[in-house]
Amino acid sequence: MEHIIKNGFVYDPLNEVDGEKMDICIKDGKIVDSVSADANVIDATGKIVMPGGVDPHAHVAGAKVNVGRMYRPEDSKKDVEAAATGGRAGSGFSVPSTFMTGQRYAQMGYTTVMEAAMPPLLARHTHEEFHDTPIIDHAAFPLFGNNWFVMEYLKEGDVDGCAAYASWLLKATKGYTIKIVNPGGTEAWAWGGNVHGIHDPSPYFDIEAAEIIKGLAQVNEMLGLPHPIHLHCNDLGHPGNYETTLASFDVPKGIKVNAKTGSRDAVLYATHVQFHSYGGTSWRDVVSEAPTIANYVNKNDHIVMDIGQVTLDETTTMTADGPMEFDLHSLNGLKWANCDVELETGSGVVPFIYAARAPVPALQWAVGMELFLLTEDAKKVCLTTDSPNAGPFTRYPRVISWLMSNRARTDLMEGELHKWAQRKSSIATIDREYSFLEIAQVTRATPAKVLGLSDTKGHLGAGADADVAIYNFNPEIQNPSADYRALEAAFQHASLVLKDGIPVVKEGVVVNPTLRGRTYWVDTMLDETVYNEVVADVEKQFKQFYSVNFANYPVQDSYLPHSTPVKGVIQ
Amino acid sequence: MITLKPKEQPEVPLEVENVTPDAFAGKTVDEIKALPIWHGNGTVPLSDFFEVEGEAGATAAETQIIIDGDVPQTKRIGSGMTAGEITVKGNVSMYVGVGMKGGKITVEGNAKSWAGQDMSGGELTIMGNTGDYVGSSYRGDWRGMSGGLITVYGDAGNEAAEYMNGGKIVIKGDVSIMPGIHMNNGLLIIEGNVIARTGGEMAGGTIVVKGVIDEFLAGFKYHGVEKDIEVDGETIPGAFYKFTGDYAIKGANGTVYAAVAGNSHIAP
Amino acid sequence: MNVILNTGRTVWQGQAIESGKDLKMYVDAAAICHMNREMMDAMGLKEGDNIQVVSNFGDVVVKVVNTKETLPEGMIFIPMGPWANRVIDPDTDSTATPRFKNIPVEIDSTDEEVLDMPTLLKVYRKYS
Amino acid sequence: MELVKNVVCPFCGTLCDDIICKVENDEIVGTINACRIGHSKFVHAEGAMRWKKPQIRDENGELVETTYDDAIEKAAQVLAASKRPLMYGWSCTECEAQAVGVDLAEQTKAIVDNTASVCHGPSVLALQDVGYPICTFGEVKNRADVVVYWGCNPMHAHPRHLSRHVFARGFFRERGRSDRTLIVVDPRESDSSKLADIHLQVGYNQDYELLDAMRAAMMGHEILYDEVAGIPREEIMEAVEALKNAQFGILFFGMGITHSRGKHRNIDTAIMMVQDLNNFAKFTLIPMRGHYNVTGFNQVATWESGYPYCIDFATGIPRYNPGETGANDVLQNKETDAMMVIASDPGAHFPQKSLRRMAEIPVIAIEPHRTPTTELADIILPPAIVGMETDGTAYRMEGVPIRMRKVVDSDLLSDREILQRLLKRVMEIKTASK
Repeated sequence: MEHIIKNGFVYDPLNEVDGEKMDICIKDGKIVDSVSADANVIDATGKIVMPGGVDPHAHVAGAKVNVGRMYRPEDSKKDVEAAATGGRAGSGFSVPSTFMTGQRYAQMGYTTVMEAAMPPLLARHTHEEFHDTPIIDHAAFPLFGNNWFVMEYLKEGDVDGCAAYASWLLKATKGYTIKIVNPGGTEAWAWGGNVHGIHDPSPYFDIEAAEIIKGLAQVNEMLGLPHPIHLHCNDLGHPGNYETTLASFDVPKGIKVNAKTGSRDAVLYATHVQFHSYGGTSWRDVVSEAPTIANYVNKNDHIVMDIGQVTLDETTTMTADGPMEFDLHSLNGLKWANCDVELETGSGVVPFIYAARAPVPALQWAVGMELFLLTEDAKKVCLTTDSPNAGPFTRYPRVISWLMSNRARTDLMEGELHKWAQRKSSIATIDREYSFLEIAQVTRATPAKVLGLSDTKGHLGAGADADVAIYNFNPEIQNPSADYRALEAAFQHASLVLKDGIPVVKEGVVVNPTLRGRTYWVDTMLDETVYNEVVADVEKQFKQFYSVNFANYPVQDSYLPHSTPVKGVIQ
Repeated sequence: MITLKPKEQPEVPLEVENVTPDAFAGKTVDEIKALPIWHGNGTVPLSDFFEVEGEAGATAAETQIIIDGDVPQTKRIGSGMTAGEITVKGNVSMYVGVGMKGGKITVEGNAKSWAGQDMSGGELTIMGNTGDYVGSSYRGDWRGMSGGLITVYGDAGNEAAEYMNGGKIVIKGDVSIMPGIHMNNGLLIIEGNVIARTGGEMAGGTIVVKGVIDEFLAGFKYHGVEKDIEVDGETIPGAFYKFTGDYAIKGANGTVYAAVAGNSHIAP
Repeated sequence: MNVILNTGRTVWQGQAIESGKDLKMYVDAAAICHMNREMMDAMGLKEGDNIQVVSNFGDVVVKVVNTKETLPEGMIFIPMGPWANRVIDPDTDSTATPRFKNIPVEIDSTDEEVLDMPTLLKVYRKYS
Repeated sequence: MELVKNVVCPFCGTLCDDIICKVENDEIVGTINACRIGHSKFVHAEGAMRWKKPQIRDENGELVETTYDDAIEKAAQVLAASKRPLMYGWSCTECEAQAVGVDLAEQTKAIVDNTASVCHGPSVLALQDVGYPICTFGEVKNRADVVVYWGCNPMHAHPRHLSRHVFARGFFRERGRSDRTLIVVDPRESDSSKLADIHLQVGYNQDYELLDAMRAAMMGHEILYDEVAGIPREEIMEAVEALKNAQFGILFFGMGITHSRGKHRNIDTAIMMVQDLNNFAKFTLIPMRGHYNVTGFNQVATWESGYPYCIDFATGIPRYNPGETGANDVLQNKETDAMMVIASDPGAHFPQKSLRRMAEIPVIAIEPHRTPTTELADIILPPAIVGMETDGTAYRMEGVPIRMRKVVDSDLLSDREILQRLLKRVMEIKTASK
């Protein structure tokens, strides 16, 4: 099947296309240079054309996501949908059911989404949910930062062993990257504690966060993984944590990029940095340190970050940072779920109300905005809300409207937003507005590139997957700054979305809800001898300390009907 | 005034979110007859199960609805109504007055569970008995009834005023167990007896029990006898044991008054 | 005698349901009433005698066994199953879950037979 | 004889995955490691009646053997004609079949409910109100020094639970049992309480009262009465101290507390006690789920619809309210007019009032054996047994997903295949009638 998208304003940063009117040709699910005269013509006159959106960090599938759904019927009830034709019904505002998740991403023009935290023991659960999540391509990030094997190998300085273990675990869980959450802290939480800063050793294992981060960053490059280590720093959400954040950023600096796929420049991906950019010593004297963080990012090229922008909604927080969620529960008194996962990780879930009228959420909103607007190069920034932590992904269009419209921000600040936003941050003094090219950069190009997927994702050059989003907004006639509500509406419900060349959304309505996306995972092997030794050791430990048999642990291939292995180093 | 005369009622229940003054206001009788209601998993026009007569007002406030008979299989009467009046001359099923914001509902018979769930204003009066969860919150929500008045002349089941956040509930008969469970604010007056767990896990608000409490919780503190207590701007005559709690909950600040008469066994 | 009926799993009942609910094994494991020795003595019952259990919700005949898991005074225990469920309180208290435990019942010795599973189910009169 | 290893036991929520099946001539003739109950399921007993062909009742109430096509056609007609179908059970089958089931329920605008509504449904209601701090089994084995079983009798209901997680040696508990304090709360002197260091013999129906007193005491308040739930104040204080002094505590709880007076509120206050204990100790909990995949249904239904059980698709949008939309609610209130039962036995485990309604309406049973439910069924569709004759996913009681293994072959369709065919046929009927 051939398509030609004609006359749209194309924004494709990876190919340096900035709003030019040009045709996009599609054949057999791929972007091509030209098509025959028989191609189906899609008229995009007066509309914006972008590659399909890429979300590098969201919580959309797996154990804790489902706890978020299960234990919040009151959240499910307030946002419900009947089935699209041929599709399925669903519910959930902050944590939508799987069908709704895939459909709503597609409606916004997103075609690739990463599940940011997968407990290895529960990996099968994540893949089962992917199976029921329509349209979007996806991958999951297994958690490494509090894993007993990782801590033991790194404590002993056995980076090769750790690398072999990592390559086994990525295969066993069908995972995509090395995810690190509050390194050492979640293990401490298994005894009810936490660690603070990067030099506070974890109990028993006696290893510092800095050692874990550094060791895993080395492992990551030894294995030639497509994505750098994906780091959720220690001390999330604590006033004064920006120092820990900066110290963490410095740890992998100097390690050389060795990606076997894609073309990333970073050795560190820092996630939801908004939650890690606070000064002060308590919630009374807290201030934004976003300018300091942005300044660091401006000056260093080994790092790419996503923001975790607060959207000022009632939402559901969920993270593998177990101790942080207990702190949050102690703070707001709302229902607390937790799951400690043997030898590996933990998690917590707590509802949170980011009320615009309340001081702290207002400041958090401002911190996120400062990070977006003070980081000079959009190539270092990804747009996220750490969905659903700082707000549900369905608010991305609103975040886009805040980025493109100083007016939108001012209207909010002069309206109901608590004055802490202005008093404790510099946001009111910033008048930068993102261009459409920069929006395409932070929602497409940067995430695709840093994920190592930019061969086929995040751009509209020949060879890319034909994932295309067309929006009803005419940059020649309409001004996004002045008309920010129309902008938000346009990005909420795309005019047309193609996934692998197949129309999945037309005028905001999902038309192909049974389509299923690829599951990316990393298949890598460094040294077979070391690998076999390590696996034998792991099997021995399993018998004694795990509660499932070694043979029943790895995720079977049948869980990935659209399995897409990304090969790393194979020897 | 609009009169809905029940025709033969089905076994599989009806759901009538449309039977409110808000939905009827400004409509002709024919338009009201055609309003869709749920019968099981399909919709039918209201007139399939009700004879419709009379005239609706121009606004909700000017609209009065009379359901002239028993509708024990009809759910969600008066759902979310903001003004006007509904009178039911018989029994109703679940969720009468759910999410009610204003106006008045009177049920002359009994009402099943979840009467007045999530109510924020208006008046709901049940002349007979009601089931469980009168004036409660929806599953999982820690924010329940926030305003308005519910009066039950008969008995109520379990969990009256569950997660109540404001407003007032008066139950003139007996209740089963756990009245005021997780209550945060508001006033619950029980004129009859309670079996057990009055105010379990209450963090705030006030419960007054004029009858006998069979068993009381050990997580409360006893403060002696108070006479002619004043709650919510009104004085309730008589002598009451005063308890505060439930101290199972951190920072709890709830009050339970239990009539001295008949309750000496729960005073330590 | 007025007593409190408790119900629940036993390993024998579990074994029987997985072996086959049409087997005598099931009757032996679930159509029985566990009692403390004192209660049996007070009622003049010996192991293997039949008793009728009557509640506000139904009645059933089960066989007496002397329990190895001592019950609180005034309590009897019938393993979960269609016999116990003849007499438990069906009220869900608007929570979806019936009251399976702690039901006030009256028990008496009886000459009536314990019904096997298919015969017991015939009382619902779907098929005679 | 062949030995098949690493088999997962399809009986209880402990989901032991270390079973070895002895197979001869494509038949399981013995097991190693399985408990008495699991063993019974694997090997079948002599004389147990298994449906080998679909059955339909004739006008005399006699079962007549028929084909899958015929039985599925009749079942599809019943479901398509119903104004409020109920699809109940789901807990003894795999997640992939459950997923087809939720789809079928949605397409037929049915109510779909699983056996949680007669076991740990109250725990679900409680966790929805106050939260759910849990851990996986390995955490218990490796770390727990205080283990509480409240209202459950694992020696009978989950026979290998204690040996696998409490008596076993763990990383930080090298001596196993002797490194742990075992507390059992039960009105009976159960076979589990006999193993305990502390047995709190709570008065029946008084769990909430005891927990309320324990929580207040934990917060530093005086307990109002000298004795609560039959237990003296001093004994309660001792128990509270034992909990507060744990390094890693775990509360397992079962039907003794979900089925007694107050139901979900007993769990609610127990959960909050565990949460508050985390201000003193590390403390978590795990519900003692019964059927091997009761948890799986709650997971599948939640990710597909947003709700774990008691889901009402009547209006085309998922709605949820146990107490209104539970199987026993809609049977007893005579709301449902047709019922499909799968992977469970309500005939054995529902109260008589619910069974009386089942006797009034058409009942379809997808069930391998002769059971009380099939006695009440009009159409019987026999499936292959998951975990023995077909594979699929199941979730352990604390949410760990495990792949059930196929050990031997069967000529019968799997639950998944039966449901897929039913779904296809129902959709054809619905489309034709539009």
